[in-house]
Amino acid sequence: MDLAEYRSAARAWLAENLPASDPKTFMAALHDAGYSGITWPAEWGGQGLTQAEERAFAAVARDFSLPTYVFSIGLGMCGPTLLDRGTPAQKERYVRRLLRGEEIWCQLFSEPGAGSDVAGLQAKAERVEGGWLVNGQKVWTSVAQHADLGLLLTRTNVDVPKHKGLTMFVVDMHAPGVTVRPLRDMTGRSNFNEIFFDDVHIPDENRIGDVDDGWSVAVTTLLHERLSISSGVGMSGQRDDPSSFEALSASVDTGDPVVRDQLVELYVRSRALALFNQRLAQETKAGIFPGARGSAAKLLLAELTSFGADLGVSLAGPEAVADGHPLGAALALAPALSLGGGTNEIMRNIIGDRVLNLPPEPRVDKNVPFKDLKVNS
Amino acid sequence: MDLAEYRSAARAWLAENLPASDPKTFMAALHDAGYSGITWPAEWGGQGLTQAEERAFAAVARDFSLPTYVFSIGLGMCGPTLLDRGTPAQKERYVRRLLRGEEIWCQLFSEPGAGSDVAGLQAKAERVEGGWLVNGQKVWTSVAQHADLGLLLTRTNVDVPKHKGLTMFVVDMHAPGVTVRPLRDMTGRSNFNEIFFDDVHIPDENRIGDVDDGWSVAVTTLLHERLSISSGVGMSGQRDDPSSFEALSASVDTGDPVVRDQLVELYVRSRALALFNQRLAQETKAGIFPGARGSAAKLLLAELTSFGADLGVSLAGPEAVADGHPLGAALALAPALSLGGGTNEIMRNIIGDRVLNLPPEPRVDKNVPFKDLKVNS
Amino acid sequence: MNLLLTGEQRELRAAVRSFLTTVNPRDGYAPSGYERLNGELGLGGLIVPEEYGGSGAGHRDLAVVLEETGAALLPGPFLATVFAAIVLGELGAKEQLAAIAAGTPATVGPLWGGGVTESGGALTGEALFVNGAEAELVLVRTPQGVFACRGTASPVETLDITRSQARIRFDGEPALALGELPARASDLIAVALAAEQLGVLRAALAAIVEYAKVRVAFGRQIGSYQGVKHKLADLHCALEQAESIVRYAAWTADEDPEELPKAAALAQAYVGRACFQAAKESLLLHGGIGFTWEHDAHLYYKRAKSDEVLLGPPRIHRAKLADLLEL
Amino acid sequence: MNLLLTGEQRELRAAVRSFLTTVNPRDGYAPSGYERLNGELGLGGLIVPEEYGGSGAGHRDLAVVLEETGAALLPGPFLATVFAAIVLGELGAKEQLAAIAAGTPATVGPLWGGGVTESGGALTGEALFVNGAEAELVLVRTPQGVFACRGTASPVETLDITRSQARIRFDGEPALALGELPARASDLIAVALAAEQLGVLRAALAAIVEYAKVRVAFGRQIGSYQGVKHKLADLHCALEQAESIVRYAAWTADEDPEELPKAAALAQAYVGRACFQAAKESLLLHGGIGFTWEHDAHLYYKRAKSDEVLLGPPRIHRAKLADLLEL
Repeated sequence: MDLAEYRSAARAWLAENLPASDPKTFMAALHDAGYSGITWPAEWGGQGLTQAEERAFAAVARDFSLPTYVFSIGLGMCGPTLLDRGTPAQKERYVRRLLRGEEIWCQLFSEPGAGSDVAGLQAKAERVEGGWLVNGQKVWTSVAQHADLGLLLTRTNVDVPKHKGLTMFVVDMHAPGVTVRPLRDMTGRSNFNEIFFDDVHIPDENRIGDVDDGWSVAVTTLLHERLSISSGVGMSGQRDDPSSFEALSASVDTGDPVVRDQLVELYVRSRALALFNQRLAQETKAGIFPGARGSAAKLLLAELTSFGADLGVSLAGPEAVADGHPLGAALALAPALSLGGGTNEIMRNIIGDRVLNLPPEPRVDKNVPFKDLKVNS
Repeated sequence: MDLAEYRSAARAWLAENLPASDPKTFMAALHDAGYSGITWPAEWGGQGLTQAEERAFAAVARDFSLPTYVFSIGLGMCGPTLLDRGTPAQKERYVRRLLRGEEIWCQLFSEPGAGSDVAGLQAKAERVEGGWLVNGQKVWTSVAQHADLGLLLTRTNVDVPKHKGLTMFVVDMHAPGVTVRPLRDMTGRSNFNEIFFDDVHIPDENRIGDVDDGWSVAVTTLLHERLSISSGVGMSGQRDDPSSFEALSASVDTGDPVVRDQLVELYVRSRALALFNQRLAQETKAGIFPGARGSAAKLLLAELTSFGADLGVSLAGPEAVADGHPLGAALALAPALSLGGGTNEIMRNIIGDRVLNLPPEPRVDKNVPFKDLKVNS
Repeated sequence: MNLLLTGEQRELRAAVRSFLTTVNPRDGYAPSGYERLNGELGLGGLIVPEEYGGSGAGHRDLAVVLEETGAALLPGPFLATVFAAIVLGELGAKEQLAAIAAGTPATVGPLWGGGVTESGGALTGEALFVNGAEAELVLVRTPQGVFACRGTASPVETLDITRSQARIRFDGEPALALGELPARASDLIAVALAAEQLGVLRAALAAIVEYAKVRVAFGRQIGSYQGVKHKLADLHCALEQAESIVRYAAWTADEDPEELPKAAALAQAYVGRACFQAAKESLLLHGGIGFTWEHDAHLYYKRAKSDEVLLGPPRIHRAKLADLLEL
Repeated sequence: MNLLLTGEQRELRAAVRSFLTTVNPRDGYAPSGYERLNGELGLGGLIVPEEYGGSGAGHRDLAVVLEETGAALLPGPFLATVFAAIVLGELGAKEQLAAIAAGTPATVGPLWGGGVTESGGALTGEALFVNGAEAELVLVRTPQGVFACRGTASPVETLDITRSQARIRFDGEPALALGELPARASDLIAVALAAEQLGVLRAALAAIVEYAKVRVAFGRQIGSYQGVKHKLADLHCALEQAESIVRYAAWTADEDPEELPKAAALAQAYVGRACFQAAKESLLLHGGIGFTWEHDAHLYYKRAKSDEVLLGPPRIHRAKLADLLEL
């Protein structure tokens, strides 16, 4: 089957199966039809096809609305991590069910005291009879309220430097001692959760990678996270954004030349980023891996979003901050893009260190045992 | 004599003695009249008066053009350093002649390899029979081509951390082995000099402060430098600046509302800084010492100057970069303000560390013997 | 021209600041707190002339107070009442000024745009009013002048939860004519708002400066990184300039009526922008915690933006400057 | 749409870059160097159709070359000749195109404003021409159309010492009418200039990135400080966007004439500004050495600014965008 046929078959299938009654039922049907895990190994439930098919399906899917949000963490981060670092038994146990939507996954790395500095986390796992006992708190966890399983990074050794005393587990989110609490954010809604672990028991067979080698597993996960963010940035969603150039030039009075000039500025910045993203996509297609350059796209998107929302409210005036006006809502949501997936400062560090190869900061936390390190209380 | 009388006497004297035929003659007359070293101790040739008289004279002098540029380093930095740290013999030898303009001074701290990091300098002074032998290079030295004497900071010990192995001297600029070379800068003119020291002998009686304690002397000098820069910033010179709001709104076509809006931006920034400087001046008058807050005024002036020159050329278009247009010249000179007297980055460090009391950077150069330190070759 | 606070103003500031430490910006309008504010501290009638029961203070004193209420994000109709007092003062409306000095919460609106008209002594239309639901005295701007009139107020959802607004509807209610609004009143309102914005700026910056001293990442306090430190240094520069402008604008309000219009537009053009920038950077540099509902960072961010557009799209202040500068 | 370089374009870039390593931007116009440039590398007639002796290359190829000549700050009439070739190509002026392909240095002007008018086949007036003193073929824009005409050239002092300009005076010299200037020619010139600016941006950034790796302050390389690193990261972001825009604009020049006007205005609006910002930051972050005449930092700074205003005050590109976007 050539790509054109593949595409039209996919389109036909989606047209027939959408809208779906229920996300889990849809996911199972998607897997049965061969569109879940397109590039994943057939051995574990994937389709064993190439990036070409995956891209073709993604392009077609963009015209539909797929109810797959609750599976996105599993598909984008946890699954790829299991494929890279799981044992055969773990892959057997988890991957197919993940692809079929039978189990929903979340990712448990960030803590209140460890944001940009993920490896500074403090949730601890202690060895006990038959496994591990986990205590601590995680935060900024998407879809945790729906999740059956979580990829959990814990501290197992405080006598070594911080990166060297972490261990990764799969945790049953329904286990006793796991509490999920919605976290209300500045938009007034709860887009994320806090998770509390109180003497939660995890069998040792749920460990991913070696004891104290969890950081190398986490790096795999974070790499997949960054790829799944940067591949999406700036490519879509413009139409629904009230602070996009298109929406603003339709909604504000452009009689004033100064207003027109500010809209031109928004246009210029938007086009600049859109074209950069297109170039990155073309490079990826041509086999040139964007790597850390994706961080530039992420940083630019965060800044553009902030700029657009600010400009939109300023142009619209007092009405934009009352009555739940979409521009006010956009302003309240804008910081999310600058904070999630790495702050603007972290992005600039990545670009400086890994794209421009500038010398690193002196590290005060590299060779200090974790117990002696300055951390947040 | 009350201040009003003091002021009118000063005005009368300046009106009578200006324009002057020759800077040195004028300086001697100024001293004879009692207007040189107004707050300096009478014992060493000053007038022993208060800040009030000094400010009164400065206010009057602003309406005249005094030919005192070549004495400015001596009066602003070297003299105050001698008063603070010199021996009675040194004060006797130097201060009165400095105040009378009989000897012109320059300041020799910066080196090609030690700019922001002055204490990283490498020009070395070695003990010899009857004194010291100096070898090395200095740069960014104003008025050196006219100078009789220089305040010279040298390295005398490489086995201790960098701040602890420096010694300060007075050097005879006419001594054998001293070469002054004008340094052409990006404006095409030579506003500064490079100075080469080749086996220059300095008697030990010319040492200011203890051996290896030169950094504490230099700190005194730099404090006086910053005061003399920040007390002047933004207070005058606007009229002659082709990129000032006043000049630009007279010279460019303001028919375009976007141009008007850009001029408004320049006006807003200019007024913001001018009012801040006025507030600092009022505080100083009221006995509140601005301290490190002066660095904010210096940083803002550098950025405003750069903004104005850039805007001016952009508004004027192609003609501004041809035929020695004043706006092009302003653009070429603008970086001087961001580089001289501490770069923008150094100013931000000072504000962060000393005004906001933020924690310092980890210092890798604090406890390392100079000979083991990473320096510029 | 004097840009420094007097000793009395410092005392006033300390008293207000001390009072405001008990305020929680999320609590909404607390009439009992306002009783103390108006009574013991005498802030309600601060700029009302003494002959009408006020303190007869100047706009420099008012600016000192508004900087503090801004920094504390004081909820309730304090600013709205100040705006009303300014309008009434310029109109010389004795009776209403006396009411304000006696503690009556008031408002004036709409602050931007129109919506209400007068005909035959009655008002018709609808518009947004800051604290419109809490105000007992409502001043209405119409093309026919300013009127006092109670309409039907319906609170609206606001981005800034610390400052309520209401849409007030007028269906032919009889209205008391107070006269034409003098241009000076708009300028004084702009200066008063700038003083509040200065307080918001200062508080937002102070919050992140303190946090940067204690929050640790990669083994050291985040304030030790130049990426954070230099941003905070720039915001400090903005704060210094904003304070200078507010002191100057308040001085012109008291002492130099001819310069007031330019100073007022300058204050809105500079301070409004600087305040939002500081609140935004403060929120972002707080990291994830700054994005939570429980943390106050978003309250400053939203107040800053709401203030910036309170009198209309910010470009109007720049356009006014362009006119006044005869560009 | 394709925003990537082809293999051939990479080879072209490598060849040009290798040739340009011998260029010193302070040396001024070196006809012998241009002989090699036009001969061996065939760059003079790059976009001249093959039938007139050129290489018949597209604007994407031209952009690749201009990025390199910009990065090297190549002195002499290369860009001016490209501009002339663009105008002649759009006018279909065969004879002159052949001259350019044969290596004749040319220019077109004035690029902004007027100054020269035609009457009875003769030109009168005066205007600025890029490399006007070196050009043998001078194309003159007048309200009556484009003419070829030699006037009297007097070199003028330029801020950018790597690119000479001359004021050319016409005192009734007879002129050859070439026709009305098509709007497309101005767009193509804007794209070509943006490609040069991309090269200047890239080179200015590369210079400071390299310096930041070796220059030491307070015991460590300055590039390890976030104050420097984060600025360079932002400039890298600008570079990525500028490159994307130039590739796109050059693509529209070759493939999408309808989108060209918008793309050309976008390229000038974004790349011109980004280029000057990068050159300025590069100079400042070099510290004192960047302020010296001997260091090249000021050459980039001055070229960047001169390029930004070469086609007129930069606001004209934004105004054009506003029109094209029907705002």
